[in-house]
Amino acid sequence: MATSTPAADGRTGRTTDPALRAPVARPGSRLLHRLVWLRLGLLLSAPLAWMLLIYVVALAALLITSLWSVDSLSSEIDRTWTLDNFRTLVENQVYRDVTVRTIGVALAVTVIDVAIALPIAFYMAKVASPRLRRMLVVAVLTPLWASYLVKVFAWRVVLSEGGPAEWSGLGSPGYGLTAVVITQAYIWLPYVILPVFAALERVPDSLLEAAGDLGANSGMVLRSVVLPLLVPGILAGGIFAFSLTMGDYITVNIVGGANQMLGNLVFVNAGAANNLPLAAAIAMIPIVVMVVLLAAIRRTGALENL
Amino acid sequence: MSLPTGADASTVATSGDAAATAAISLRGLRKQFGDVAAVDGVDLDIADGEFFSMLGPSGSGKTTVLRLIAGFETATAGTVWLGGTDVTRAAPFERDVHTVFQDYALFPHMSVLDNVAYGLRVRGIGRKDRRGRAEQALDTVRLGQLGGRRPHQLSGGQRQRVALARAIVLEPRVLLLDEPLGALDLKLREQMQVELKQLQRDLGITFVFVTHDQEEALTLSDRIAVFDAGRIQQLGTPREIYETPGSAYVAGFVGTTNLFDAATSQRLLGVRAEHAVRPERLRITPTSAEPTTADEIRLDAVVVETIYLGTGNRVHLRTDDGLELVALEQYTGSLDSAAHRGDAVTVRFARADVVPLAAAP
Amino acid sequence: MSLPTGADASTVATSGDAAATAAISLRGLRKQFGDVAAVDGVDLDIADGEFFSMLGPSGSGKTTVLRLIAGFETATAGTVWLGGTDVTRAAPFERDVHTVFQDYALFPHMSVLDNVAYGLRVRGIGRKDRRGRAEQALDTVRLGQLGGRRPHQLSGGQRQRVALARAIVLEPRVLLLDEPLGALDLKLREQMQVELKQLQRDLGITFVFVTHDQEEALTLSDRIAVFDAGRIQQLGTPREIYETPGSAYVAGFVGTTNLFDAATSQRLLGVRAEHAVRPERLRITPTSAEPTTADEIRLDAVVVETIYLGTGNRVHLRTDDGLELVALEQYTGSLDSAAHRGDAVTVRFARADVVPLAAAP
Amino acid sequence: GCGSDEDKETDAVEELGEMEGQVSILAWPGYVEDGSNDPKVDWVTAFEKDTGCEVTSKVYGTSDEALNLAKTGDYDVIAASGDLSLRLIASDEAQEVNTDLVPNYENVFDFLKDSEWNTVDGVNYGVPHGYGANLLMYNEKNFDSAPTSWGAVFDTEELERNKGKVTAYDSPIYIADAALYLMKTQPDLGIENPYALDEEQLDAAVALLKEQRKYVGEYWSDYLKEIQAFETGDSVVGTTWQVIKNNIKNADVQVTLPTEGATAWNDTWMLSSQSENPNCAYAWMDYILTPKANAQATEYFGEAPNSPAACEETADPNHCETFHAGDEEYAEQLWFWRTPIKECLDGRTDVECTDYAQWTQAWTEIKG
Amino acid sequence: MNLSRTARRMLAGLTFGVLALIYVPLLVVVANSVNPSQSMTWPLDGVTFEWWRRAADSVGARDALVTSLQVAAAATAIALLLGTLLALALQRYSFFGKHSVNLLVILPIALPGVVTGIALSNGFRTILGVDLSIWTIIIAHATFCIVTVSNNVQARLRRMGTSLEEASADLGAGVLTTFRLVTLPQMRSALLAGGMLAFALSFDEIIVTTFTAGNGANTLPIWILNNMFRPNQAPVVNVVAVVLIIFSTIPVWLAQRLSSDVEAVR
Ligand SMILES: Nc1ncnc2c1ncn2[C@@H]1O[C@H](COP(=O)(O)OP(=O)(O)OP(=O)(O)O)[C@@H](O)[C@H]1O
Ligand SMILES: Nc1ncnc2c1ncn2[C@@H]1O[C@H](COP(=O)(O)OP(=O)(O)OP(=O)(O)O)[C@@H](O)[C@H]1O
Ligand SMILES: NCCCCNCCCN
Ligand SMILES: [Mg+2]
Ligand SMILES: [Mg+2]
Repeated sequence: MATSTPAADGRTGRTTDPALRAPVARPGSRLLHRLVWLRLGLLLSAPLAWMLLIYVVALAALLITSLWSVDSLSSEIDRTWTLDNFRTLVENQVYRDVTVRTIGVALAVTVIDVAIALPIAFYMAKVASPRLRRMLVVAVLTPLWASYLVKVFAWRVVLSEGGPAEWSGLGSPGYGLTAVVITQAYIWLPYVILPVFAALERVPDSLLEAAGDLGANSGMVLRSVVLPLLVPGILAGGIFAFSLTMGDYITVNIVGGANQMLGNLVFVNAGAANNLPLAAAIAMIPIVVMVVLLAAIRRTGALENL
Repeated sequence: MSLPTGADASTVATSGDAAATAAISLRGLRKQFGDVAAVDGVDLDIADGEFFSMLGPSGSGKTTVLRLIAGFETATAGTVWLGGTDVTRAAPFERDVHTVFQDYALFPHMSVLDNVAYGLRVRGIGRKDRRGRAEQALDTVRLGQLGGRRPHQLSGGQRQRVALARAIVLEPRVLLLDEPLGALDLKLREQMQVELKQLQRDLGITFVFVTHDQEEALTLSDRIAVFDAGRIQQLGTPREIYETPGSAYVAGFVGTTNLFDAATSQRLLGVRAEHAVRPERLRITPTSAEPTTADEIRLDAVVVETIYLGTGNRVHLRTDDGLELVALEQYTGSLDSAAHRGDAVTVRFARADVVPLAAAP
Repeated sequence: MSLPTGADASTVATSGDAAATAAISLRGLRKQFGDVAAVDGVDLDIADGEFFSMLGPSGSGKTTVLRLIAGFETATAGTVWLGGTDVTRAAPFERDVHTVFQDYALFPHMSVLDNVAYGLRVRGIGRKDRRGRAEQALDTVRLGQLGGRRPHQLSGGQRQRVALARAIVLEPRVLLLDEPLGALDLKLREQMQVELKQLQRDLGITFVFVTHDQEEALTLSDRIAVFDAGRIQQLGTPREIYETPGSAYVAGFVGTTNLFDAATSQRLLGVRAEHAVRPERLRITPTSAEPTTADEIRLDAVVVETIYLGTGNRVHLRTDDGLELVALEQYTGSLDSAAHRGDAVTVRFARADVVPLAAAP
Repeated sequence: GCGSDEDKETDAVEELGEMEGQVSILAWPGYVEDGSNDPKVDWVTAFEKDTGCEVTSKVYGTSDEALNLAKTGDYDVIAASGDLSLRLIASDEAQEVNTDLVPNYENVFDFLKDSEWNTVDGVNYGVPHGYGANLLMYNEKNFDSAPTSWGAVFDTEELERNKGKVTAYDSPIYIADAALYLMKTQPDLGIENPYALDEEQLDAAVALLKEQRKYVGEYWSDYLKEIQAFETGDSVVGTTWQVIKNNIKNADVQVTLPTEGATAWNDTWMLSSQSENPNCAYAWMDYILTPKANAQATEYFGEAPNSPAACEETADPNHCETFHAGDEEYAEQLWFWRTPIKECLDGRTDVECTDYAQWTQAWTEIKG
Repeated sequence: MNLSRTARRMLAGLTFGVLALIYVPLLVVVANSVNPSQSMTWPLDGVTFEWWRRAADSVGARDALVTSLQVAAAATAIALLLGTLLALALQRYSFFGKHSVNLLVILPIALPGVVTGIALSNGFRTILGVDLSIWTIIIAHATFCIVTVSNNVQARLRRMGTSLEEASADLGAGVLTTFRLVTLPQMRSALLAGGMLAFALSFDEIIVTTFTAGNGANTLPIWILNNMFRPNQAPVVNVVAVVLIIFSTIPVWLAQRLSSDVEAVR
């Protein structure tokens, strides 16, 4: 059987422009190409060094500081190991109360924001025309630029006695935890809408159509198809609202009436009372809450949507 | 619509009666997207149990017609009848048709079984009952074992079958399939074609099948509608479409063809109108091997290229007066082609095999 | 590698000499991904100017071989020679081969012209010079006017030609094409096949072409390697592959075939070994229409299904002793198939048309 | 005394040298205005022109925050209220000030000189700025007759009718206000000085405040919040500063110095022990004591100036009268903020007093 | 999706209703910027442009704005650089500890600002021994902004796949040339989106800034905070906020347009 040899009819003599044959890449490129670990090292070293040297070290130092105490008169840190700060946290009812209150407020804010963000994001991503969608995104993003403090003070005005809320006939809850929840929900809403919107944009229309085609009405489509697919986006937005609320101490000062939250305790002890060790110990509460939450959520893939 | 061919009869034969009895009837259906008339006046009756294909190039409106039938789009004008009921304004979930989407649209967060059971679930059928039926549907598409997997753990062909199972579990009278085989590779595609056809016949479901693969359409369908620019160009059985194309457009789109323009036809046939002849009707013989009969046309030509196809050879020819022809040499007992690159040959074909085309619309 | 067929000779004929002169030589090439041996010992010489195709099912390692040649993957074992140089460890940008990707991988942020000029630009060729050459390359693929467009403004076929122009502007000696036609619809695909073949012949470039479409491979190639599970199952010209398949696997993969297992062969031919016969070699006649000759095998069968193909009919048959057969009725002057569903017929084929297969590896 | 250790003793500078060309100041908002917030409010530019010392300044919201900032050593001069000054001294953040090098010190009201909150063991650590009292503010409409006692915010009966509309200063130092009330109303507790509370006394004050907490609508620490709350009626009674009252347009809001007296603050300009620009720092301390500058700064902030001469310079001729500047009789009823420390400030040696850290902890618990 | 007309109407109503509510507090701010009362009370006492005049003269506000822009720009630049490097490493390579690194970059944004604030402030001063300054603000902000860039770029790289980069190498481009000519342009809209978010986060951050700002480093939020504690300044703050809202629509709109243009080209 003939092993076919393709015709070599003069083609082999083809000449090509030497400029095209010359090696193009510089030796550095060649080295980079060959050494994968070198490339990875170059990419990873700067960001990793930044995070480790600046952030991890700082957090570790904070943890260590929480095991120290402060000398009351000189206000100097006394570097002998002690669990006193944690004992204080455990023994005093007030820390438990504040922790529960803070988590409660953060949860309420998260739930409200998600509940509001879902239909809005849905309207933006799946109902509005592309042009309207773009305008809505701008409308949602713009309030981010009115300073946080100004917005909180505006809420103080809105909720004041005889203020716009009462004036409009809706009534005002007055200053207190409800006001904190409303204000914080307001402030972080855009940060929740955005990831939910992004997640919705990634859900192909055909899935919704398929569900309708199979006999599901709109409510069922939302419940059985849209919502499960949005979980990562919802979690991403939820983490944002939750953690930002949990760390806030300014809103509660302005509209929170006589209440205090964990952020206030950390702030007062670190910034004011100059008891950094106690502040560090209190800070461990939100750190533990967040780390547990993040670890639980990591598997859902939500962390990539922040 | 003014196609003079016999095949056209079925396009025009649309009475109120037909709408009442056909599985699907479309009347004066139009869909406008801004300036574009995606569907531009379609009248069509599809009979119960028919395997009906819509064939046409990209953008010709096939998907839009399907979406109008399924209820994902609202018609700009015209009506859609399903089993004798006007459903033009009904929501998708109110229509007794189901769609197999080109991208399958399987729910990624559900197992295969849950995907298949979805339609039963939204109908409020109990967990156990729907499980049983879903498993049975999966068996039908020979995926009985894979119910526990997630869609992303399946191959393209398997996904396609899940999409099918998800639709047939609801025992619809009509199934709409939008290029369901488009994403598969050739070998798998051929297998799936056979399975689809079998399924359709076994279940007795009306299939409305969208494809732009003419071979697929010819192989599978009871009838074919060839679309162009939002209109049906020709409607007929595969054979009618292939052998008596109503226009140059259809002749060119379905299968390979040798087209003769009016001038050439005048010269060869003495008729000043477009004609076409299929490559397999051309025979290649040594120059002037036989005398010409009155029934036969004979042209001297040179072989430009001979391409081995396995089942035969495709021979590209150029006649002495510059006409380009393609002939299909089929296996007829001998392995070797008579035509080698550069050979001078004679091409012959029966006058009867040359079909007249309507003037292009 | 121990295929006993003649075609196999070329697989084995790998001397150091061949490696020095061939456009591409692969020796003992292996690529392991975790547990999977994607390429499992491939030896291959591809001559200068050859149109070489790699054919095989999904996951058989075709792409991986191509990527090993291009340098996107590093071989686990074995060597890659290009034009006599060992490039096994060289970076892609150091290799004088270029790739046309299945998804074309055109740079979406550059105009068509800039895409084509890209390789010249990174070689430091001046703006004017590269513009000229890029335009020339675009002319070659008949896209001269579209240089200013962005890739997303092109149709699939046009994109494919841009990808081609982008590679050929660098005047490579070898072009690697990974299913370049896979994303096109059938009609366009047929057109592009012809263009590719012409271009390859005109430029005299070695093409290494990956496809899983057997028809495409048969049509275009000088030689074909049929892959399975990371190995070359058979290597040969289209005709060798089609007409003397080395194994049941190859026979089944390339074209449709009727396979006889050892027992059946024993019964029909008196030889206890696998055999195959192509559907177009089967003839269908009315029952016992003619007497049997010694050279012919004759089986009584029932027609299960007749499928109209345009150029002929595919007839599925079941013999009285349960053997399933496919016959291809080609156009031979008459339009109508002799075989109708349910007919009792006789199937005949020449003993010479039944080819023995090697035992499956 | 409350002591810096002997070995850490700081000696004041004997004479001044060259100006360094810059000085960094840490102060309450409104103390160091250079016109950047309001071009009409500017006394820094003149100083810079006179001395060539360029001023950078940072403001703080509470004394405690200031302590933290002072410790960074970034500041040459610090304006410290009485609850901060002793802590700065104790932690060696402040150094002795040689008042001879501050010519304008002469002008200062005598009763403000060498006060307990800036002079320790006879060593002076700073010069006074202005002062003010923590007064009782109320909305007439909510009272049958004008309240005259802190009972308005501590007596349960009184509190009951303004439930949810009571306000108080948001700082541990507010415990002293409760202690002052107890000092007058419950002599059995033996409180002699509201800043010197033993544990029992602190507990009593805390109990009183916890009771008050039930009626408090909100605590305040910045003007704006309290002004707004009294304007709108969200708050109707509580502690205040005179300046806040002055800014309230609502005519029903009145202010009084209750019969029990009141806590008060007097701020001291202190010199950082880490100062790198002592000459400019001295120059600043002298400058801010000039009648003109002191008048501008104290009037802008809303407190009493520190000298009769400054009272001559105020834009509002009634400013000193309104703020009772130089009114010694009035000043006698004031308990100026001091830092509570373990060593009782009232001279008791038989018990240990509660320190600021304990007050802080207690304040956290009071707010709950 | 195929929703009933009523459902569409309800969704639209809800969306526009909430959006309207979102703008109510902002209207209050606008109203108060012309309210003669200096304590932001309701209803308005009248109309005055005194505060606008004063704001126009406020060097402090202008300086703070400049500082904020500088801080946000620098923090964003650092975040863009580090976030991109990180995204490339995480998306294009597999290595030990990859998931921990991923979690690590999320922490600064997920932990409450007050925690991040005291940790960094303490870290800067006691461990690194650096004085707080504008640079410490920038570093702190960059730390919690890295993740917004990194996540956006990772998502883009994931969608982009490797074929464009391979095509570039195939055509002869070296590693860096490929990055410059192909990868970077492809990431443009992702960088824009991530950068915008980073900029916004930094520009409005107050808590972390409070703890990490050095003497003289006044960002706009800090200036606003301080001025809320000054007599007579609150209305000027409102003016500044109104101006911010008005001017912010320009970059927001531009970014929207730009990224969707890029998106269309993809
Ligand atoms: N939602 C839409 N908005 C605007 N134009 C549309 C829309 N859907 C389809 N079209 C246009 O209508 C025409 C018909 O589109 P359709 O999708 O029905 O074609 P098709 O025959 O299915 O093509 P393909 O083979 O590419 O799927 C096209 O010109 C298309 O651009
Ligand atoms: N990067 C990779 N990591 C792990 N496994 C891989 C990788 N690339 C390919 N493989 C595996 O190697 C085998 C060969 O893959 P390859 O892509 O070469 O097949 P192919 O013949 O090109 O298939 P197709 O026709 O589907 O393109 C497959 O089993 C595939 O799953
Ligand atoms: N609008 C202010 C946004 C503040 C976000 N801060 C995030 C920091 C969390 N550590
Ligand atoms: Mg379509
Ligand atoms: Mg492949």
